[in-house]
Amino acid sequence: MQSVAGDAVDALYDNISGGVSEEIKAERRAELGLDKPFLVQYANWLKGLVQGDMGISYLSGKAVFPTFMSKLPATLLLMVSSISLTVTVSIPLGVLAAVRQNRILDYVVRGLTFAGNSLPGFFTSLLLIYFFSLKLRLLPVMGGTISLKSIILPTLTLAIAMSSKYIRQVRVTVLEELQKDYVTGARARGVRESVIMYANVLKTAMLTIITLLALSIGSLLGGTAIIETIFMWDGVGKLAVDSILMRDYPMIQAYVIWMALIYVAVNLVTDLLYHFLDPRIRRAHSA
Amino acid sequence: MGALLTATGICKHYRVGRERVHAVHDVSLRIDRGECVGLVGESGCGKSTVAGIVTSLIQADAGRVLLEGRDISAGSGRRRNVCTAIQMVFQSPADSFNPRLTLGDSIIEGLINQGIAKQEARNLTLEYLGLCGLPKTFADRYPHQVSGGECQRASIARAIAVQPKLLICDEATSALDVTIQAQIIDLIAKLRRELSMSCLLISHDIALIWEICDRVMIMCEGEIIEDGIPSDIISHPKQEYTRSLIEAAFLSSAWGGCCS
Amino acid sequence: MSLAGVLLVVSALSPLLAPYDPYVQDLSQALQPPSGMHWLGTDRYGRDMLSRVMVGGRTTLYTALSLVAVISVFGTLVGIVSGYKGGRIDTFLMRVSDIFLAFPGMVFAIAVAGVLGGGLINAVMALAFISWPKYARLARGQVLSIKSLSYFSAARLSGSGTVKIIFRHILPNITGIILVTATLDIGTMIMELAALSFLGLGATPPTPEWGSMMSNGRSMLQTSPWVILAPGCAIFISVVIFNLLGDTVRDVLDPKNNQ
Amino acid sequence: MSSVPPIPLLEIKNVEICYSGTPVISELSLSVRKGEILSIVGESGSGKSTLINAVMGLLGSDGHVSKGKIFFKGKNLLSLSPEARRRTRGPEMGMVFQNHASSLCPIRTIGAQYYEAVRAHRKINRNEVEDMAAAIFEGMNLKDASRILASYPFELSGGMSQRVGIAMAMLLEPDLLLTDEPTSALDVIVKAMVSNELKTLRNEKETSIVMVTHDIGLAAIFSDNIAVLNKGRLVEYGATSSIINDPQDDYTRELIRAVPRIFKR
Amino acid sequence: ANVAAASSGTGEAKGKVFNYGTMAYGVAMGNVGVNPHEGYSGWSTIRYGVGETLFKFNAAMELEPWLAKGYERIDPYTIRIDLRDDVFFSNGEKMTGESVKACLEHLLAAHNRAPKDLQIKSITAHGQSVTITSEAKVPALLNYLSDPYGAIINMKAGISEDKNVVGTGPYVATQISDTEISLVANGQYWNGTPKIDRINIKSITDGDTLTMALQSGEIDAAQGLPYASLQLFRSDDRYKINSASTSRVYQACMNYKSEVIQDDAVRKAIAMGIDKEGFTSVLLQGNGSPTVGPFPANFKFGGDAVKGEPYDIEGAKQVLETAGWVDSDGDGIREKGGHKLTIDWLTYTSRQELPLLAESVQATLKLAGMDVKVNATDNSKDFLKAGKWDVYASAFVAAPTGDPQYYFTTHVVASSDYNRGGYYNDMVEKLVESLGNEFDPAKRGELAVKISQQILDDHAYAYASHLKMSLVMKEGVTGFVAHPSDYYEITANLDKNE
Ligand SMILES: Nc1ncnc2c1ncn2[C@@H]1O[C@H](COP(=O)(O)OP(=O)(O)OP(=O)(O)O)[C@@H](O)[C@H]1O
Ligand SMILES: Nc1ncnc2c1ncn2[C@@H]1O[C@H](COP(=O)(O)OP(=O)(O)OP(=O)(O)O)[C@@H](O)[C@H]1O
Ligand SMILES: [Mg+2]
Ligand SMILES: [Mg+2]
Ligand code: NI
Repeated sequence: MQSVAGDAVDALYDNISGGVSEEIKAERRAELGLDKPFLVQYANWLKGLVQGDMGISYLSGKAVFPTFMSKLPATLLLMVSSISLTVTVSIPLGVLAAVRQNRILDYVVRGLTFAGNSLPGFFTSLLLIYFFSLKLRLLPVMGGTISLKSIILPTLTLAIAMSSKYIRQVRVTVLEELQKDYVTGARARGVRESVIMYANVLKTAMLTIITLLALSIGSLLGGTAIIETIFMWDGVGKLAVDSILMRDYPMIQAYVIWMALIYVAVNLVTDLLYHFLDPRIRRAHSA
Repeated sequence: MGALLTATGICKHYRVGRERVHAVHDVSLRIDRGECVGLVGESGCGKSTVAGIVTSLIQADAGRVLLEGRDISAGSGRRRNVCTAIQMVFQSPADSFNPRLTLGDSIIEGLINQGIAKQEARNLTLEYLGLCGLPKTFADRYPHQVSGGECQRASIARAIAVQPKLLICDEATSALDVTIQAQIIDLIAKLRRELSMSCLLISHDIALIWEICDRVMIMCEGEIIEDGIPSDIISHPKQEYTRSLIEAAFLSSAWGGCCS
Repeated sequence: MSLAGVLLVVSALSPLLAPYDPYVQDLSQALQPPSGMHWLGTDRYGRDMLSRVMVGGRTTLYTALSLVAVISVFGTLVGIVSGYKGGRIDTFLMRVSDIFLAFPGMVFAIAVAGVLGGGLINAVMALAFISWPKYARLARGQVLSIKSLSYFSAARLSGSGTVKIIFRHILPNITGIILVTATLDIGTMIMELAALSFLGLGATPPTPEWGSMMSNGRSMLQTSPWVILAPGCAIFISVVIFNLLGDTVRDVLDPKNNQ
Repeated sequence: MSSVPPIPLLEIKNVEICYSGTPVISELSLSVRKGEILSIVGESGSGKSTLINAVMGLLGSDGHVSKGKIFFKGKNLLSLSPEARRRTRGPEMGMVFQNHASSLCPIRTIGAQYYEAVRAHRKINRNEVEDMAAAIFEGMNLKDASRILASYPFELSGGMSQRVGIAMAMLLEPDLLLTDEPTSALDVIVKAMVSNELKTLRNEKETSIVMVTHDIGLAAIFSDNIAVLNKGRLVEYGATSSIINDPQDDYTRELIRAVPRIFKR
Repeated sequence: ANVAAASSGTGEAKGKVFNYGTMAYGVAMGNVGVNPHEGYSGWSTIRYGVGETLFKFNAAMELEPWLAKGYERIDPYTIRIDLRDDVFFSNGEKMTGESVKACLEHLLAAHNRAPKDLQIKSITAHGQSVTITSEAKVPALLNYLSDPYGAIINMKAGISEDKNVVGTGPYVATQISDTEISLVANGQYWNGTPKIDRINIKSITDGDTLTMALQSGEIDAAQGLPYASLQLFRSDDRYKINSASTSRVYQACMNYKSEVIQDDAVRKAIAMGIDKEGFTSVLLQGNGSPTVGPFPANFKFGGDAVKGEPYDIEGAKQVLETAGWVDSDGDGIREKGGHKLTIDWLTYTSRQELPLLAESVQATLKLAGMDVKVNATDNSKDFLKAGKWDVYASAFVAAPTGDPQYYFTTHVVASSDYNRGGYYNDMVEKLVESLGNEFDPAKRGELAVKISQQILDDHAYAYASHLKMSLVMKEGVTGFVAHPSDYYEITANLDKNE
């Protein structure tokens, strides 16, 4: 990656006021080891990594790992809150839209999801801030300090985008499932529609939805970046954007590695969950 | 008559919860060309599983299946050899049709795979549907639009349309009333004569098996416990299970008989 | 269906239909609100928004469409093959897709742009690289459950080869969810392209493109809202149209619904 | 079965049922008393399943009852609200599907679905349900109840899932049990056991049973009345003995003639 | 740091609180913390009123004493600076010659730019004065000392873990993070009484968030608002705006290594094709001033002191026509010798104004028959290195210390770091050299004009405009003034009444 773009020293010194002589830059590069050939830099970095040292941020001069770790909880918090909101909103709404297929409620819900799906994150957040903070004066614009109030807007922003996807996905999967014979079977046994829906249909539909949800955790990890920047949410997303713009490679690498780790972990959990939920697959494997 | 199909030492286990189910346990069987073999046994004794293994749709835990001397066991990578040489009528006909295809399209598919031209394949499809007692219009229906028996007949039509060397019927006539059942049995008998097609009939209808099979195999708890010509088995059942089966069959036919 | 057609045709013909040259600046006319002369107002360079939105549709729609088409087709096929074949092929393909998925999109896009340079094509490629596995995963899950159904066995018995089974028996039964995902993705991709052009990796100025028009105009939401609302509405309308199209196609494909 | 209650439990009056506009059942009237067993026989495709699905109110999106009335316990089912209808299913009428295997949710265990179905109508704990199920299984020659309850539908053989379906309907002890070819996948021994179980249910709980079957032999020994359907019409309807011994319709005669063909050779 | 700890606990809810949102603080700006001896953190020290320098700039960017009383230049290499007698650090200690010496010595030892700028050989302290001896002639020594890194801090109190220091300013930092600084009033401030009790500096890097935070009242003042938002506040009398022209200039550097650009006519035509008026008034929405040369009008050697090409498309056409660039195939783009007149205009996006300039120029030059291909990318460095460009547009603070020499030594001398186009002119080289030996400000100004004029005559650079920097605040805020140097923001005068 490092061979790719300009280096951090350039980026930093050009960002600020005037400019800095190449001499000073060279010195700083030497300090950071950026003057060495790319492969040497890379080898050094790998060596550090093996020893559990992810290097030092070019930008702040602080060790990458603790910096990253100190920001991770904020992002995870935001992720968890937005995913929970998404799940709690989209499953009932998706089911409702499916049950009321082609009736007013369905159209309304679908219309909303279209809107949610065609709003860029930054725009949603602007609208939310505009209404909740400027017009209604209910919530703070910024999430500088983590509190119940400050997490609402960023969570909403992320959840709106995600829910509008999931509502549609849930709706379709549920519609598909509702046509299966076992639904008729359960009806014949007099099982309540809600039980049919939640214990049978949703459980089956969940298989698909969980796949999607796990996938979106990946994109959510990246997607929080813009939102974090807008709401001044001090998490890894914002850190990543800053680092990318400033070519702070140790930071970016740490970010990539960690995201990959988290992602792999999430995937693993999904696979297990999938196994757990779908007996057809579970039993097939253990036979 | 040479052997069309031989299976040796096939085994299949499933795990349900913590228990191990021996669905099929060390079963060997042989079907000759033109022969009609019946497979009878209590429900859950492993008949469908044997059928699945023979058609290599289920991968056996052990054992080999040879079709005309070639290994076609699932997992041997040779499944395509079987192609349409073995056909099966599934026990649950409704599930065996792709819900997004019309019955006609599902049937045509096998014919086209044999290299038959489209138009001709369509004609054949209609013809076989007719032979199974279904009007032409059924070719354009979807599986959910037909009755259980109609679906089963379509399933039979699909199996015989490609003129397989071996036809496996897993309860192929269970959803049919006697008149149509008779029609189907006649059809199969005719195909056997004309194409020297072999048959493996899985059925609970002992009367039917006795009527048309050259040989009967009795299965019990995953094993074949008896194998012989029907009349022998009826008159000299070797196993306790066989005996009770035959008695029950007599009894039920007696009910029918007493009323007429 | 026809709406989508109209949309595509209009954007294809937009250079002929647009009332003004979308590239001509007139700083004295900058940021004019919508009027009889400029139906959607003008942007900060004094260019006619209507013309830019129309011409921008061509770039945006065709890029997003082809992008989604490519990733959904490719991803779905990979997923089907993976689920169908199972075993080692499955493991291999899924690990490969994991690798792509685990890449944070932005980093990857910047890397691609660094190697190949900026520009729309490269941005699209970068997006394609990281988006296809989604479809692969989705398709694989669906295939696994279809595999347990007996019509799948029946199809194998009828002697159909892998390809035929995939196209006739598996694909039609999973198109519903794939199609919905894909139509949803059209909107998403427009958004992602916007994010990339914001970083200078997408469409190059002055080429009009909805996403970048939106992100460039975002600070004017309160002062000159039309600058952001015009492309925003365009995106909304196309998202709606394509989603409806997706739903329609799905319903048409479903035999239980087409009575 | 000699006492005749004043109102029949189920009364079907001049019903016409259409799929997408084409009638498949027309001008059909039937009634079932409390404790009566009615067999419906008829050619494949003659509308048997359609009829009992209509009684259950599960015709699907294509089909609907276009004419006539269906009374259950004096109420016209066709004019009930969906929720009221749901309440009748289960404790009041139960059903065994022709397509038994797919009428169960593929990813939940049999046990869970049993519990759920019983739970929908009365308060009961899971062990009780399983014990009840095990008792019924016993009578149907389903060994190893715990294994079956822990199984998923796809893990059962055809005959097993059919019995599981029957047991599920019986578990709810409905007043009216509609069964669509309940014994098609069963061997003779089991078939006898199952029909005995059904009979016991009728004798003990006065359950009315409507059974669709192709097995006229079974119908003959099992039912009080027989209805013969042909091409959507009721061609014969009456007490079992009179129909079996003195069939009026050609089709019926043919059916009966086909039965005792066993051991011809 | 000790003081900080002591005062942070008290007065939580009491007193006036001022919330300030700024784009200019943060890791990406390299100015986290208030330790002036590290990178650009000195800007934060000065801006947020924690520390002060010996001299400061006035509105005309001329030096005035601040912590110093005055100075005396003893010879070209030696200067004596007299310090005020009434200045105390926020921990109560008095500022003396010794403490200034300690601070500057630490600066020289720790900072990366200072030693090279100042070229100090030795420092001696006597009572309330320090004497500085340089290694070379450094005419701009005092200017450099007025750079934020020259903020005087108490070295005895040291520099804390979180980059906090003890300075002489009206406010004391209590808490410092990457995104926020909390300040409390310095009760012992020497130059008046701070009127606000607590100040929170918040880094807000998103323009819209900043705008809305100001609108919602979460902050009292904002720095770095997008232009569109400025418009919003300008028309709202609940807010007021204070602006100052800075020396940040938008310039276009011509690449002499490129064949088309070597053509004088092309460079001239480009210079004539920049609509500076339109760019500043419309695209920057008035937040800048069109310029001819590199220095703004508030400098003696800036503004009208030099002459350049006016915006004149017809003239540009003429120039190109005469030089043989004609549009022979009628596609609106001129050709010569079979080559189309295509210009690769390289720029970057991290300065929001640059893409605007690029698009504006693209449109105007099209009128003159030039095809401008804009490459606005954050990877501009790579393209620069690869030489794949004709014109490179960038933003640059031309005179951060009020002195012209800096711009010339960084941009026009053949060996300079930012002379990316490889511009070379013998006369310019000589003039810049003499600038290095000249101490008289007036004469330095004259030299600066000459050099600038020569650059313009050669069309080596074209200048579009200087940026105005604006502070937007609630109506009740007083004493909050934008400064051309961009150094001074929070002072003891800052007050707010609601
Ligand atoms: N959804 C549908 N759309 C159109 N026609 C249908 C539909 N479902 C069933 N039919 C037709 O209605 C008729 C009656 O079907 P029904 O399922 O009631 O037959 P059945 O008597 O149960 O037959 P079997 O014994 O074969 O199950 C059949 O001819 C069938 O093709
Ligand atoms: N996929 C599976 N997973 C676990 N157990 C299975 C599976 N398929 C079948 N079995 C078990 O294997 C045994 C044999 O089943 P099989 O379907 O072969 O029976 P069958 O002889 O066809 O019975 P029937 O006449 O009832 O159809 C049964 O006990 C069944 O529960
Ligand atoms: Mg079976
Ligand atoms: Mg039926
Ligand atoms: Ni075994």
